[in-house]
Amino acid sequence: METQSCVEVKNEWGIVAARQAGRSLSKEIGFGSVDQARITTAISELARNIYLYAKRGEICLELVEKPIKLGLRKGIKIIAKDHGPGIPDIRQVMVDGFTTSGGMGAGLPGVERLMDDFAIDSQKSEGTTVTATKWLR
Amino acid sequence: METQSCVEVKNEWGIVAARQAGRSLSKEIGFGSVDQARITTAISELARNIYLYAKRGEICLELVEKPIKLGLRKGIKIIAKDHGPGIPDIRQVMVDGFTTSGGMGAGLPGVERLMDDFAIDSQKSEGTTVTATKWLR
Amino acid sequence: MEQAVQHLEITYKEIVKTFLHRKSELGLYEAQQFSKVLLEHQISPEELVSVHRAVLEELFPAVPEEVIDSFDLLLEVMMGYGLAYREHQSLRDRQLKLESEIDVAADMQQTLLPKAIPETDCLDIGVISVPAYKMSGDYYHYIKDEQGCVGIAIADIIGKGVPAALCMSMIKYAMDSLPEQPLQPAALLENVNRVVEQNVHDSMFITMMYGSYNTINHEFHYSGAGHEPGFLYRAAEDQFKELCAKGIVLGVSKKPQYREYSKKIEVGDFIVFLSDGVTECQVGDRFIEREEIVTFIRKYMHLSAQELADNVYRELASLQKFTLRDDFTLIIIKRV
Amino acid sequence: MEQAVQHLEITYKEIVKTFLHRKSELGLYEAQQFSKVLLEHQISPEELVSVHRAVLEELFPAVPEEVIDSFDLLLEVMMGYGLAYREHQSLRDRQLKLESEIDVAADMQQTLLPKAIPETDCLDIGVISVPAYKMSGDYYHYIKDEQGCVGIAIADIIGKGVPAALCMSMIKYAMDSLPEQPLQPAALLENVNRVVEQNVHDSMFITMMYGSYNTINHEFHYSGAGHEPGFLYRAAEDQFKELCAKGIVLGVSKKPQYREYSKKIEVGDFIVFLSDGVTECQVGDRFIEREEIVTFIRKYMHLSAQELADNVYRELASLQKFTLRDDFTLIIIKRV
Ligand SMILES: [Mn+2]
Ligand SMILES: [Mn+2]
Ligand SMILES: [Mn+2]
Ligand SMILES: [Mn+2]
Repeated sequence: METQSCVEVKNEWGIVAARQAGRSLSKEIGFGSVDQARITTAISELARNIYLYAKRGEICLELVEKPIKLGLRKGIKIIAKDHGPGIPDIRQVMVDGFTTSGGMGAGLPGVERLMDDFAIDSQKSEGTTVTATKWLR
Repeated sequence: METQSCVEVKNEWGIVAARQAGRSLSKEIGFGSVDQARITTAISELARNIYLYAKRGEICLELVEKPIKLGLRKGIKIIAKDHGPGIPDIRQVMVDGFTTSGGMGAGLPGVERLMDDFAIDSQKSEGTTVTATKWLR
Repeated sequence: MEQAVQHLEITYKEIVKTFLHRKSELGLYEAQQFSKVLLEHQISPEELVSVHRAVLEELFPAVPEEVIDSFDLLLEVMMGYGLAYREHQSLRDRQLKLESEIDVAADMQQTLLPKAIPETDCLDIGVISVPAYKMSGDYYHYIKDEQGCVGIAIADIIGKGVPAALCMSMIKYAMDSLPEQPLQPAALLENVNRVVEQNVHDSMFITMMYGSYNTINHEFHYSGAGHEPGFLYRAAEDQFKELCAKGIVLGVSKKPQYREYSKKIEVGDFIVFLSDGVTECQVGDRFIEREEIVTFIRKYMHLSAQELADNVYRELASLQKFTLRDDFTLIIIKRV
Repeated sequence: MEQAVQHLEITYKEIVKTFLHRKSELGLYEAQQFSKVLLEHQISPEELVSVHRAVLEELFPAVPEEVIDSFDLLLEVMMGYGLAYREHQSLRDRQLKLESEIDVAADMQQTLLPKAIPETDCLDIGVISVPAYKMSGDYYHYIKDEQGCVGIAIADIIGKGVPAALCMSMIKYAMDSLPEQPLQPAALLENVNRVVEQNVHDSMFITMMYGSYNTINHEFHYSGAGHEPGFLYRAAEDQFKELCAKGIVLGVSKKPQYREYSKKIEVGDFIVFLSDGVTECQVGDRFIEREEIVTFIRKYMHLSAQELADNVYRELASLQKFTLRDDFTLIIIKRV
């Protein structure tokens, strides 16, 4: 739970480093190769969003657990934080965002679809924090 | 032009035979493997439509040509004919048909998207004729 | 889900084995059917790539590692399509919801149109009104008063779809709020213009034609607000005349003056009101001419007014392959 | 297109070569970026499979023929996704068109709402009305007459989206066609009911509340038609009271009788009108309680009526993560 590791994102190398960290951790946790690719894609989209629109920020990854009927379920939590311009209309982005439409936050609906839990908090000119979790099945 | 060949469709063997004929002819005409697969898929959808909703009918294939700036352009024309119940509302099928929605004519918008030219003529309780052509590029 | 994928892997392995053994079209047909099963189970395409790799590894243990590794890359590229596929599913859900909303609204809209054709001894009236899409921006209405006059209104909102439909409902309420006593065509248009001018968005314009048929002296008075001209068929001369009525479209001017025209209608004559969706029918690259409409009307004019309208619609719709580009309204008023 | 594919094949081959050489995350990142390029060029996924096969054949000429042949099968299965992908493109075009239609209609709908709050010496009025989606089924209106009365109407069409919006426009025209002289709340609802009853689809119901504030004697008369109760804040007791008005919803009964209630309003008191979108706010698995709304109102009631309304909306919207399940309308009428 305390094993949060963060990667700074300020250029494309940061994106690749965040992807690498995500792929390793998800493999460690026990995700299959398709889910590893999905988690990595989600991280990639979030990191690219930071790089393109906030210039810099960080991606933190965490092994998380929640109790289920028999024991614990493991998962991976991605936290993407920046102090960029913020997303003016979250409703708009989440409803109208198309994979290929481009623009700030365009990848967010895709991230939501790839992960199990998704939350976003954005304040104008204070930045954006996206939290997304995928649980091991 | 006169080389129309027809395959009777009254069971799944007929569907396979129509596909086979379409793949051979499209290969002969010079289509690449992806286009061959597309043409075959279109034939398959049309043949399945006949088999499922009209019980029997036929798929005819033709090498066609049209003049272009420099010489002739070759193409393949598929004619799917049946004397089944007909499609009550063509507009409905063509606009609302989703690939996976099932039902009579559900595959038709897909066929239209796979081919270059597409026409449909259906009269209630007289049957349906679909004509679709793909041109070699 | 995991189980479903495992099960699919076994099925796919069998399909691959059979296909590689015989290389027959049957195997490819099975593959296509399998593809439908995948879509039904909403399996993403990246999942398919992963299954394909696993099957290859099992069937060909000797395959170079690099070939197997290349699937990591294919899978990664396929993720983009996987996202598009997921987006497709949610878009479809949203679209289905929106479409069913529009279905209900279109249904409501139908209730705004008159339910019955006014009955008189001397008139045979037929009407057909078909929206280009589900909701219509065309409107028509009948008013029958105690003085033996039958009023016929046709209106076309410039624009289509939902906004036009919203606007069309306003015309209906504008007509409903008219004073109780019958109005002459010009006065009626002036009244409706006032409501439209006050309530309608600046980007919306409405054309309208209103005629009042006096069933006692068989005079037909009419006025128009920028609307597509109709036709008047003269039985004595066996000729079609244009039924023009000049006037500014509704909603533009605060106090427009509409001119009133009148014609004496004889037995066997008939009046045609239409919206520009009838005349601006596109066939291939060209628009149909008004003369061609007349040809179609002539072809069916021996029939009742309703049959005449229905048949002209059928002909024009079929010419356009049942894809109307504009809302289509055709009203036939025959003196019998 | 052919050229584009050839060009992509070269790019893809480079990506594959680099990746297989180094097996690094960078290669996979490049693959993802490449996937975006493919989508931009609207390349179908079956095309990608074919390119992958061609690249493998080139890079590994020794690969068993059967492995290469297996791609025929993968391509065939991918065709299903190819179809879904094409469908997605056309669905998206249609969706964009539909959405832009609805944007225009929503814009038109905004013009149906009052542009300004009536100005009086003794009242501070604030309002916020936000549709759950683009078009609203909530309606509000003010009427100020010469006798110093300010009328405030709030209505909610049961249902949402396009049909509700169509219906909402009718309420607007019904209000417009009211007689010129001011009506008492009960008589006004009876009048509006008549229009609704005649024009509205059987599946539509409308709830409404109407109150008339007399700015001379500070009496507030109100009647309700099945509408969500409001609140009355009493400054003297520092307490919120329910503002209930019993009555049948509009459009059900031909001749309903509405009861009229009245309250004397003191300085510092305020009236809250709302639609059930305010109270039926869902947070996680539970609905928010009316008491919680009161808590929010209390938190901001030292502010102006408009700021009070805006802040309560912001709090409730944020609780629901900006996804409203119903249209939201809140009106605050403060005696100052
Ligand atoms: Mn129109
Ligand atoms: Mn028109
Ligand atoms: Mn409502
Ligand atoms: Mn409501």
